[in-house]
Amino acid sequence: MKILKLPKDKLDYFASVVQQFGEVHAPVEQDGKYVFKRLTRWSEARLAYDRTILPPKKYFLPPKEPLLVYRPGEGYVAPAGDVQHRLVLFGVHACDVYALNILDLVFAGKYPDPYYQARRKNIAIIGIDCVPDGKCFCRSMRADFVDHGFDLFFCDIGGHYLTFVGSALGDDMVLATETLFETVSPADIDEYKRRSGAKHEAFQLDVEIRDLPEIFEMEYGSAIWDDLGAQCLSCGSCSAVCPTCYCFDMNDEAVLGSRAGTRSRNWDSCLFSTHALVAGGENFRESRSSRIKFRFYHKQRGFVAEYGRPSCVGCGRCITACPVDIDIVEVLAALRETRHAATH
Amino acid sequence: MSKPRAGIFGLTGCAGDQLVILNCEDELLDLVSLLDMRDFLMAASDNDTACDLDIALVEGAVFSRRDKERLERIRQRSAMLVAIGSCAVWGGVSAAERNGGLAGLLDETYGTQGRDYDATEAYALHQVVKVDLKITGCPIEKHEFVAAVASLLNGDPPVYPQYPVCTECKMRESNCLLIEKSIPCCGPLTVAGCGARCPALRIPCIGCRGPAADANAESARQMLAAKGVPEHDIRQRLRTFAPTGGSA
Amino acid sequence: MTRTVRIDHLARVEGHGGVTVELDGNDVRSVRFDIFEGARLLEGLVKGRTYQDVSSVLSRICAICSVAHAVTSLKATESAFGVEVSPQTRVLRDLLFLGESIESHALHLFLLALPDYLKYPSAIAMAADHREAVQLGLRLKKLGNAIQETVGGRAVHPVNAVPGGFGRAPDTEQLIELRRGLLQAVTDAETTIGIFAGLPSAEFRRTDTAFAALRAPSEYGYYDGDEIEFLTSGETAAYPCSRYREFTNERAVAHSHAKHSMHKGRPYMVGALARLSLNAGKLSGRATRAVHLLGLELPSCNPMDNNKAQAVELVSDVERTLGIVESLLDADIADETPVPVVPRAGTGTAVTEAPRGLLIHSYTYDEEGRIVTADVITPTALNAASVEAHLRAAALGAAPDGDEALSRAMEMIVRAYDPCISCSVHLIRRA
Amino acid sequence: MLLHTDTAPPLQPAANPYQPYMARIVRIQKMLDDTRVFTLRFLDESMVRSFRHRPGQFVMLSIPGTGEAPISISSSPTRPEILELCVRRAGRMTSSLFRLSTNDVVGVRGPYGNGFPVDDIRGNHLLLAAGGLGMAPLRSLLWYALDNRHLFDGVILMYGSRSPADMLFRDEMLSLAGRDDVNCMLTVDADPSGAWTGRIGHLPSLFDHVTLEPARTYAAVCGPPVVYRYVLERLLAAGFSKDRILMSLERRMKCGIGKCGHCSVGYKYTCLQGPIFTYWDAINLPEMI
Ligand SMILES: Cc1cc2nc3c(=O)[nH]c(=O)nc-3n(C[C@H](O)[C@H](O)[C@H](O)COP(=O)(O)OP(=O)(O)OC[C@H]3O[C@@H](n4cnc5c(N)ncnc54)[C@H](O)[C@@H]3O)c2cc1C
Ligand code: SF4
Ligand code: SF4
Ligand code: SF4
Repeated sequence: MKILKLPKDKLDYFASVVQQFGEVHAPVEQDGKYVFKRLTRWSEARLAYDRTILPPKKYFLPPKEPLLVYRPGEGYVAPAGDVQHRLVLFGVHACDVYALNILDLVFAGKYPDPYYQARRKNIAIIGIDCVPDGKCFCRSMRADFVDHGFDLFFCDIGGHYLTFVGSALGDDMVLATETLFETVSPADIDEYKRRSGAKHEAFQLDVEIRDLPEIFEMEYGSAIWDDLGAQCLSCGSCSAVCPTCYCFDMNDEAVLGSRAGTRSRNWDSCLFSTHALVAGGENFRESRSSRIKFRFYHKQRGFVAEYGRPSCVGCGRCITACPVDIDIVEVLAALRETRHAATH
Repeated sequence: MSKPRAGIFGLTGCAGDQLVILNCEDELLDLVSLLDMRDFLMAASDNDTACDLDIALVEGAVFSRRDKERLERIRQRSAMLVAIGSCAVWGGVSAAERNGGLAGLLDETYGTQGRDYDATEAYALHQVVKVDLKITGCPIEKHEFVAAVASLLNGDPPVYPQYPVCTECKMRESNCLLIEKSIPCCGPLTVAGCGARCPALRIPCIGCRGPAADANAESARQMLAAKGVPEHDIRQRLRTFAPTGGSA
Repeated sequence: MTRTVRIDHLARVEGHGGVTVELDGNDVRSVRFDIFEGARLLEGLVKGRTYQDVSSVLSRICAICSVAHAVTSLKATESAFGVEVSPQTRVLRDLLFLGESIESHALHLFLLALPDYLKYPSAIAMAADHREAVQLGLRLKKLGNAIQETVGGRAVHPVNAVPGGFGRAPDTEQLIELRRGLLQAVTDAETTIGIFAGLPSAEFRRTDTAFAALRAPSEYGYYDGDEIEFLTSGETAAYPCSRYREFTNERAVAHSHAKHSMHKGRPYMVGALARLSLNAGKLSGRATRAVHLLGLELPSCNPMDNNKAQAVELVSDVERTLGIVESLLDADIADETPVPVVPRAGTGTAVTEAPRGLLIHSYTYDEEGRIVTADVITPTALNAASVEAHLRAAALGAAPDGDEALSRAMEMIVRAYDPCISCSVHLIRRA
Repeated sequence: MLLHTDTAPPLQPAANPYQPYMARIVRIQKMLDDTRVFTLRFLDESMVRSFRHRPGQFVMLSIPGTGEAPISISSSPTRPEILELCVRRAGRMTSSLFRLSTNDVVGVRGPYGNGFPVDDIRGNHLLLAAGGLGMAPLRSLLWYALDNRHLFDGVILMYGSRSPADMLFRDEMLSLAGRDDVNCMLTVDADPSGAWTGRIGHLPSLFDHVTLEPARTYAAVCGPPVVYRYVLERLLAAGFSKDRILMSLERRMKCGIGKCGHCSVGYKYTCLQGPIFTYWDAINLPEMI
């Protein structure tokens, strides 16, 4: 991988050059929290942020998105839409890039999703490293570092950002700024290693994911799920903010006075009582406890079977977004806990 | 296909849902050309008050014998009866805490004369007649109303979200008032469809659309109590717009 | 020979009301403006509720005046707690009232009243021949709604106005968007004057009329002010709103859920015509020209002139709104949060001008900020006695022309008052 | 340096798996009061020729302006050019479909799902056990087997319905009774009409009348939950290995292509790894049955 470094005081200039590659969006502050937003000025960007309310998922799988337009005589046609719109997301954390790599698995496969794919092509990602806080456990989920899925990735090494060039587009960005980037010295590499080690030590949360799938199978009937079901409000916040939750619903809305209409997809959640409901009223996950169990099960067990790793990246968003303090780290710890005296 | 015969009626309420219909300025002329509007007292004076109707849209709740009789009459003449607005769907604001205390409230308000007034306990429409479709909201949302008419003209019931406001609040990426500021917000219990308008304005959801499917009121109550909201206020808040919600 | 002419259920008005006229030959025995809206008892129901919930519950008294109810309620609550809101909040509240006034007047003039003059049963029927006029009305209405949405967060039952201010002030982009609509509305309002100036006049027998309106501090406004001014046969009188009971004198009457108000034993009219009659001097040049174009002589004892008065207010409202939007844009609107509200025991009374006239909210709170008593007096309730006086006069005039003409006269007069019947259902404990 | 512009071509319909192709309803046959068979033919002749499916697969059927839902293909791939869908009126989309007439157009995309593992079944006996509407997905396999009769050893059809009037494709089924290349066993729970000359009794009772060779047989089962319960019992008692029992399962579905998450059970997607599962899969997936 091509690795360079950028003097920190040149970041502003670099950002101004990057505009030619698309509309720049970055975290900005909103009443004490952060959101990815279109910048009107570079000074609005907050690159030292904890986590955004919504992950970058919102750009690739928008909460509500028209998929097809139907007109009598013409059939179903994809709307002109904005999938080709070029954006640059500036300041994406490693876990969020990792989460996109996970979504890539889902939206590729036998039936690649053209809307997602087009956006993935047209939205550039400039990653940035971060300092874990009390809700982060990406280290445990092996998502504290990413080696692909971005165009550029910046790591703070004091006076410079060590810059990983992850794509041809990223290389173009570097080349467009000509002399800004410098070559990396052995001292820079040492500094990177020191900081990376310090970051590794800085995590306050730890989850052991070894044999979690097996534990999930064994604890399928655990009373934990009943307790969680009694607590959970089925509000859907956790899945909305989760960078790897992708369930969606598809609905048609007719144009007044016509059969013409728009078929759109909207975020859905496995926590909703309608998620597994079928015609005639049968509901495969009627109880709230079966639904919250499913969310955890699918992330930590089902996804592993399907794609070889859990779909959680440890970003901590669901912990911050749950009104009744349901905490994935605590749930996983409780599942692992031994509660019975040894029999022999 | 002949145009469906339609009527729009108001029982006791604030007329907000009928006003929302009149507020569909961009669609109004289309709406009235697609429907054969036979009976719409708030907007027309040449109403046919007897004809059979394909669709009756009824706003307001039942608060008097007169309301009850009108509603029953509307039901008789209509193939499909649509409850519009939280009063019609849930009883609405004026139904809260009314039942049981009616005599006292009347006395207090009108003095002894109040006893002669035609006032009854409050009922949501479905408690009196069969309701075919419910469009909730205080008032209803324009886009949900227009979508309902568009669907019904094609013979389909409209599809509305059943999940709570929190999900729409997240879709808008608003800050969470409940979590960040401990402000009692009814978002987790209230059915979405409003686009989480209030939290986007930094104002807590007051539940004007009534409960979401499978709302977990007990857990919400415990959560609010833990944040120090007095039980009395929690109870009132959660029941402001949907006093019939729990039992119906 | 005695007979009864009855309009069972008034059409094209908000809420449920009727008119009953008892005649003996051409002599009018009695005239009753009946209100049979179901009793909603909202003032009773807010008892014990915290101040945070009061405005949103009481705005549900009436959708068409929901801004007026919501904001007047806040004004009363803030007055009880001694809360001073920011100047920007006052301006935004004014704007919110203007939006409601534009929406309400456009709705009434084009969709409810105009069909009367042009002899159509509804605006729907009228649209077939007068599509442009209906579209113009809808455009103005939509603008009024856009203002309410921008400032209040929603057109019906605003959500953004809260104790102490607004949840979130509109941003510059929203204001620029409003300005675009307002520039079109200036022309539309002028056209409205043309339309109403060209209508056949509607004349019924008159009766000497008294008026009451909010004394606005300087401009022709609906929100600011604490005094109520009366104009009775050329004489004026003013009262601070805290003394509103002296002229509300509510009496429950058997045929109606609304109560009747008198000032010194006389009914009085509130609403657009009353405001113009008392505040004509505060109108802008453009609005004053509209008064002349419409041939409106002020004060006017013809209740039908209330329609013209609303048309004048449309001109004035659009102009004032544009002025406010521009000044907010010039001054860079601030992202304010509401001023802190600390409850205390006490009473607060507020008065404002709803589109249909004076609106009074008065509350007593306990020290925790819970309602002890709430009293809401609405324009349609204030107008009820005046409506009956005008109906009686017109009935006397129209009786010889037959029952149909009489009914039509009754309907047109009631409609000219633009009554809002759900509003008028006023329920209060009399001390 | 590369130029990045906004001029990339719009999404190509062919590359869009959400894109339904329009098809005409060429025939509607009433089966039961709430069940009809819709015969569809694509408007586009190249689609007519290129559309190929396996028995047990399904399509996503769109009613313009209303919505979309998964429906099994009831016709056999051996009888191409048309698609037969046997649909029960259950909710919004299906009710809308029932209001359509011949010549109306609908949208179809697919085929989706794994279908029956016909290559594995080849050379074995095939037992089809259908209850009620369960005939809809099995009919495709039935005709596939009959039209490729040489590929299979014995073919046994067991079909049970509530009454003779509730039997789907009744004439077709009765006509099979006379054939000697298939053991067609039909039964009804009851016969209010009195005109039924065949067996009366529940579907599982048919097992009393056959000798099976479990080690060389694949059983394909489809029907309401009771059918699964008792038929599975019989099959296991007969000594069927759990991976020789095939069943078609239903889950809520929105996309049909493994994206929307609704049909996920445990760690499988009904639309991709299903809807045909072995009984072994089924008991190993939580919530599956
Ligand atoms: C693989 C598969 C094959 C099927 N084959 C047939 C068939 O051959 N004939 C037949 O009549 N029915 C079949 N069904 C069931 C059929 O899909 C439902 O009856 C249908 O979705 C009901 O849609 P609706 O809009 O009428 O009902 P509503 O209750 O209004 O459902 C709304 C939406 O929810 C989803 N949904 C609801 N019920 C189901 C369900 N049971 N399965 C999947 N999605 C559902 C759909 O997206 C549907 O559009 C099959 C289902 C699956 C999964
Ligand atoms: S499950 Fe929670 S911690 Fe894991 S990726 Fe999703 S939001 Fe982040
Ligand atoms: S955020 Fe919490 S309460 Fe809401 S659905 Fe998720 S787990 Fe349940
Ligand atoms: S602010 Fe209210 S609606 Fe929004 S997420 Fe929080 S609790 Fe839910």
